[in-house]
Amino acid sequence: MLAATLIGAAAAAADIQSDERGQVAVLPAAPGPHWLWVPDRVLRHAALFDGDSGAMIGVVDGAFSVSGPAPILAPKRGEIYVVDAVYARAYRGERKDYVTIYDATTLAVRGEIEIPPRSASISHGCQLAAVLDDERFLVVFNQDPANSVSIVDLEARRFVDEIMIAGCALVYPTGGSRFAALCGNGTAVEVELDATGHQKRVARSAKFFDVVADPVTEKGVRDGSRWLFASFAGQVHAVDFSGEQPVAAPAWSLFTEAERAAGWRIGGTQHLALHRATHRLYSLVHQGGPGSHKDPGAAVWVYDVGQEKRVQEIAVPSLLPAFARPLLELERGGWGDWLLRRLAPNPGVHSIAVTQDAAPVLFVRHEEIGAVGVIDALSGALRREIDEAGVSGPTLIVPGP
Amino acid sequence: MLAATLIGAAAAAADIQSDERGQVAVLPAAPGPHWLWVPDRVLRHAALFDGDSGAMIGVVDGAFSVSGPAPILAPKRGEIYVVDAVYARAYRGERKDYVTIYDATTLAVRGEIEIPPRSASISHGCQLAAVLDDERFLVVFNQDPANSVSIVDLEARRFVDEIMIAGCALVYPTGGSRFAALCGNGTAVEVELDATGHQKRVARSAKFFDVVADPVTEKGVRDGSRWLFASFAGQVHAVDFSGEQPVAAPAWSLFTEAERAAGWRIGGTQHLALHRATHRLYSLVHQGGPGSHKDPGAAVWVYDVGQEKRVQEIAVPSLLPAFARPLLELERGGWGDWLLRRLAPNPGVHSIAVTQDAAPVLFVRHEEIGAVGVIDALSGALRREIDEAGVSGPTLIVPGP
Amino acid sequence: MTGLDALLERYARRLARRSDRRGFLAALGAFVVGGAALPLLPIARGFAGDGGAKGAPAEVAGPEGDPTRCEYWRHCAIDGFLCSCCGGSQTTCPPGTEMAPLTWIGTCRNPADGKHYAISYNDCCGRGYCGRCFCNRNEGDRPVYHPYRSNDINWCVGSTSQVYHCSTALVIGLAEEGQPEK
Amino acid sequence: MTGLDALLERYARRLARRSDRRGFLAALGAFVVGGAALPLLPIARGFAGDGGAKGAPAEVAGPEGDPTRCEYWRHCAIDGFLCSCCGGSQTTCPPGTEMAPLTWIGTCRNPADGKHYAISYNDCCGRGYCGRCFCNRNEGDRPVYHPYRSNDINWCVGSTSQVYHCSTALVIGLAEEGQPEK
Repeated sequence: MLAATLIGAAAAAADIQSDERGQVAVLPAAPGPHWLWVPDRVLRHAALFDGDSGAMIGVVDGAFSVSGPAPILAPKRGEIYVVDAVYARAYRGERKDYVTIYDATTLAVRGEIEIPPRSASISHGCQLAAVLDDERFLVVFNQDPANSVSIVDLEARRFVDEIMIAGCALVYPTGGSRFAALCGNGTAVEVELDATGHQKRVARSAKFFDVVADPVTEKGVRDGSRWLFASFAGQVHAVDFSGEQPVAAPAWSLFTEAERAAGWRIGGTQHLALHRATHRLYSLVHQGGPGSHKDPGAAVWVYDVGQEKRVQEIAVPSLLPAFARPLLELERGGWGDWLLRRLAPNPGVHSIAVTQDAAPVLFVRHEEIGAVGVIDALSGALRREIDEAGVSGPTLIVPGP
Repeated sequence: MLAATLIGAAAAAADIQSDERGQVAVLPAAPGPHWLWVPDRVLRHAALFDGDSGAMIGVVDGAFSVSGPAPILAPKRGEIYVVDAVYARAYRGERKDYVTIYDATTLAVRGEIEIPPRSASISHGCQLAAVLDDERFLVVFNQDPANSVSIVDLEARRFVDEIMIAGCALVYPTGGSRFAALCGNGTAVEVELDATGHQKRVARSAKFFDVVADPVTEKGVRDGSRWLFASFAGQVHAVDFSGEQPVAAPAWSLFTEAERAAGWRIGGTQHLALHRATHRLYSLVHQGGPGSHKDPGAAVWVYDVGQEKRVQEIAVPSLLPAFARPLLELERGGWGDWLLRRLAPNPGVHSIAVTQDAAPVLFVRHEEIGAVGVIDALSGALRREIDEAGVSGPTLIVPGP
Repeated sequence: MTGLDALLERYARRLARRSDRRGFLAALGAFVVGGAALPLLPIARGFAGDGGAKGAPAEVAGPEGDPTRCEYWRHCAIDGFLCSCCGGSQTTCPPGTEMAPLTWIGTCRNPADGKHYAISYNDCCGRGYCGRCFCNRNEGDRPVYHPYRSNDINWCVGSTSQVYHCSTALVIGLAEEGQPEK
Repeated sequence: MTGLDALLERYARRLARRSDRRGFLAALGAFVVGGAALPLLPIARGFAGDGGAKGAPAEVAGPEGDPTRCEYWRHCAIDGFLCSCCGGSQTTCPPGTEMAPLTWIGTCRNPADGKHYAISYNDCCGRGYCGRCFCNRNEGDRPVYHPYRSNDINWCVGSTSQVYHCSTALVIGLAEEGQPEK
C-alpha cells in the first residue's frame, strides 16, 4: 500500500525544482508607517496588517480577554507585550494571568511574566494596560472587582507591585514612569513610580466632569503630557499632566447648539483619534438619542485642537461590500463589487485610529463586520479596504510611539 | 455619588415583586427523543438542542478539537464525557489531555480523567472516541502521528492502558467490551478488552475494500453488532462483528449504473444515518465529479437495508433562510422570510443524523451555515429550522443508545 | 429596491443599532448576594436579605413581552447573549453555569403596567460564549470608572470562573422613577 | 433575478463547493524533515537529504497563478487557511509559527508548463486559526485510516504545538503522472 507505487507519482530525480522547507517569515526591524493590529475576541488573536498593501503580516494570540488581545509595542526593547490569562481547564479551574513577551521582529515568544490573576476583562478593550514612556514598566489594570494596577518590570521580567486605585480605572501613560487613571468622582489621578516600580507619588486633579450629567468616555487620546477626553454630549476636556497635579483646561464643544439640537453626538467604541503633528482631532459622530453613546457612526469630524474648531468632515464609507466580497467570492472592482457598492447601506463604524506619519491614514472598523477601511487622513479619500480582517472586536491599535 | 440618590430609583419596599436569584436550570433525567448536540469548532463548545421546540437547552465546552467537542452519553451512569486538551498557555506550552465528566442532568463537571497527550484532532469529528456497550470503558483514538487508543476506566475514573493499532484508525463499538477500527489495507480489526481494560483479543477481517480504487468512508452507522460503511462510489459494506472474526457481507450499491453515470455519488461529512427499528438507511447524495466526496448534498436517499433497495427520496431544503433570518432580524413566517425562501438557492448539507424513536426526525447541517434543519424522517417533510445553531462544525450527535 | 436589497438594508440597520458584541449591562447600582465585598447601595437594601421570589410583574404580548427577544422590556440596558436563548431563562442560568454574585441594576419600564422596575442583570458564568440572541441596549450605561453602571465590564468578575456565557434580567422590585438622563 | 439575487446564489454555490472549514490536506505520501519517525515513501526519497531550494516552477497569470487564491494550481488538494493570506507565503510560514515537520504530498498540474508536480502541504503551527482565505480542495484525498493521504488530519501532529494556523504548498519535484483516480 505504499502511496508511490499506487499512484505512480515518482519524482524524476534528475529534473527537480523544489522549494526550501522550514522557512518562516520575519518582520522588518521597525514597524511600517501604516501598520495596524486588529484584535479579535472570537478568533482570540490580534492580526497585524499593513495598511498600504492590505496584507496580513503576522499574528499574536491571546485567549482570555472579551475584547481580544491588545499588543503593546516597546520600540526600544524590540518587544511586544500581550496581557493574557488561562484557566487550567480552558474555561474552569485555576486561573493564571501573565504577560507574554513577543520578539517584535520574529513574533516568537521570548518569555512570560506571571501577574496577579485579576487583570480586567472589559469589552471595549481600551487602555487596559500600557507600557510607560520609560519602557521599563508595564502597568496592567485589574478588577476583581476592586480596582488596582499591577506593575511589571520589563527589564527584570517580573511582577513588582500592586497599587490600589480605588474609584479610578484604566491606564493612561503621562510621561516617564507616570500614568493616570479616570475616577468615578469626575477627577483624574496620576501615579508616579520610583525606579523600582513602587508608588512614589499620587496627585489628583480637581473635579472636571460630572459623571451622571455628562461623563467623559474612557477612550481618550494622548498629546504628549496631555490627554483629551470627550463627553457624551461632545465636550472636549484636555487634562495636562506636566505639572505637580493634573490640570483640566476649560472644556470646548465638538458640536454647535444647532448640531446638538439636531441630535449630533459622539458614539462608538474607540471614537477619538489624534494626529499629533498637525493637531488634528478625529471624532466619530452620529445622530442619535440618549443611550446611543456606543452606537456606530458614518461620519468623522476633524477638529484643529489649537483652534478648537472643526476643519473637515470625512464620510466613512460602508464596510459591507468589503465584508461581503469574500463571502460572495467577488473580485475587487468587478461587476458584483460595483453593484454591492451601489446597493449596500452604511452601518457606520465603531472605532477609528490614525497613524502619526506625514501622510497619515485613518483606519475604521465596525465591531461585527470583518473588514477595515483605510482612509487618507488628510483628504478623507478611501484608499483601500482590508477584508477578512476577523470576526469581532472593538479596537484598532497602531503600533509605535 | 451613590447611584440611588443620583438616579432617584429607590425601591418601594412595601410593594416588591421580585425574582428569585441564583437559579440554575437542570435537564430531565433522560434525554428527550429529539435531542441533538451541535459541536462548534469556533465557539469551542457543543450546544444541546431540543428538535421539538428548537430551543437550546444546554452546553458543554471543549477547547481543543478542530472538529468541536463531541459529547458522549453513558445513560446508565448518567454522565456525559468530552475528550479535551489544553496547553499550559492556551496555544503553546505543555499539552495535557483529559476526559471531562459532566453530570447528564445538571451538566455540572463531576470530575476529570487525565489521558496521554495525543488524542487525535481530525476535522470530520467522527468516531474519535466512544463509550463501549459495557459503559465501563471509554476508548479514545490517538494520533501522534502513530495510531493507538487510550482505554479509560469510567468506574475507577482512571486511564488504564494504551493499545497500538498500527495502520488502523478510529473507534467503532461492537458490543460488550469490544470495539473495531478501520485499516489502511482494506480490513477491519476488532479489539476485545478484559475486565480490567487491557487487550484480551484481536481479530481481523478479510480485506473487503480497496483503499485506492474505492475506499469506504469512516462515517459508518451501527446496527447492533454490524457496522455499515459506504464507499466513495456508493457500495455499502456491512461488517458483522458478532463472531470470532469480523466478516463483511457482499457489498451492494446505493446507485444504479444509470445513476452512477449521471454523476450521483455520496458526499459530505457525516453522510450516513440509520433508523434501526425500521432498517431505513439515510444516505446524503449529490451529483459531482472525482474529489467531490466531501461536497455537500441537497438530497437524502433512503434505503431498506434488508431489501438493499431505495424506498424514498428526501429533498433537503436550503438552510440559507434560517441562517440569514437572525442576521436580517426577520420574523419566522414573515414577508422577508417568505421572500428569502423563494429566492435563496440551496447549498445542501454536509451532515445528517436520525433519532431512534418511533416518530424519528432527520437532522441536517451545513458545516458553515449556523442552522440545523429538522425533517420528519418518515415523511420527509420539514418540521422546523433551528437558527443561530453555531458558527462552524462538522457533526450532529443524537444522545442515547 | 428589490426585496433582497431591503433585506440587506435591514441587516445594515440592525448592525448600526448594535454597538458591542461582548460587553455587559448598564447599571444603576450594585449588590452582593450573601456577602459584603461591596457596599450595598440603597436600592438593593430591600432585597439583600431574602431570596426574592415574590412573583414577577405582568408581561405583555409581542416582542416586548418575549424574553428571547432583544426588545423584551427588561432588556433596556442589557449587553450580552440572552440566557433565554441558551438553555436558561430571563431569571435562570443554563445548566452547568453559575449565576454571578456581583451584578448591577438598571431601570426599565414595563409596558404591561407602565411602571418602572429595578432590573438586576446577572451574568451566567463558567462556560464560553453562548453565541445566541446577542443584544445590546445602553440606557443608563456609564464608563467603567463608574463600575456599577458600566455594561462593558465582565461581571463574571466575582464568580468562580470569570468566563462569560450569557445574561439574565431579574426584576428585583419597583423603581420610583425611570432613567434620569434622557 | 436581480443582481443581489445573483450574488446570493454565488454565495450558495461557493458554500456548496467548500466541504470543510478546518481539515487538512490531501496526501499522496509523507516524509519527515530531519528525522525518521515515519518511513520515507519513495516519492520523498529524492528530497529528504537536502534543503530543496532549486528554484520553483514557472507560474501563470490569473487565479491559477495567485498564491492568495484557492484556485492557485498548487492548492488542488489543500484544506485550510492559505498562509499567503496570513503573513507567510505558499512556501513560508507566518512570523512566530513553526512549519510542521510531518506532512503529506499531493500531485497538482501546473498550467504554466502542463507538468504534474509533487506538492508538500506543510502546516504552520503554534498559533490559533489564521481565519483568512479558507480553501478546501480534495483531489486524491483519502479517509484517515490511510493517514498520509488524508486531509482531515491535523498535520501539526508532529510539531511543538499541535495548534493549527495555516497551510503552505511547497513544490518538492516533478511527478511522473497526475492523480490516478478520476
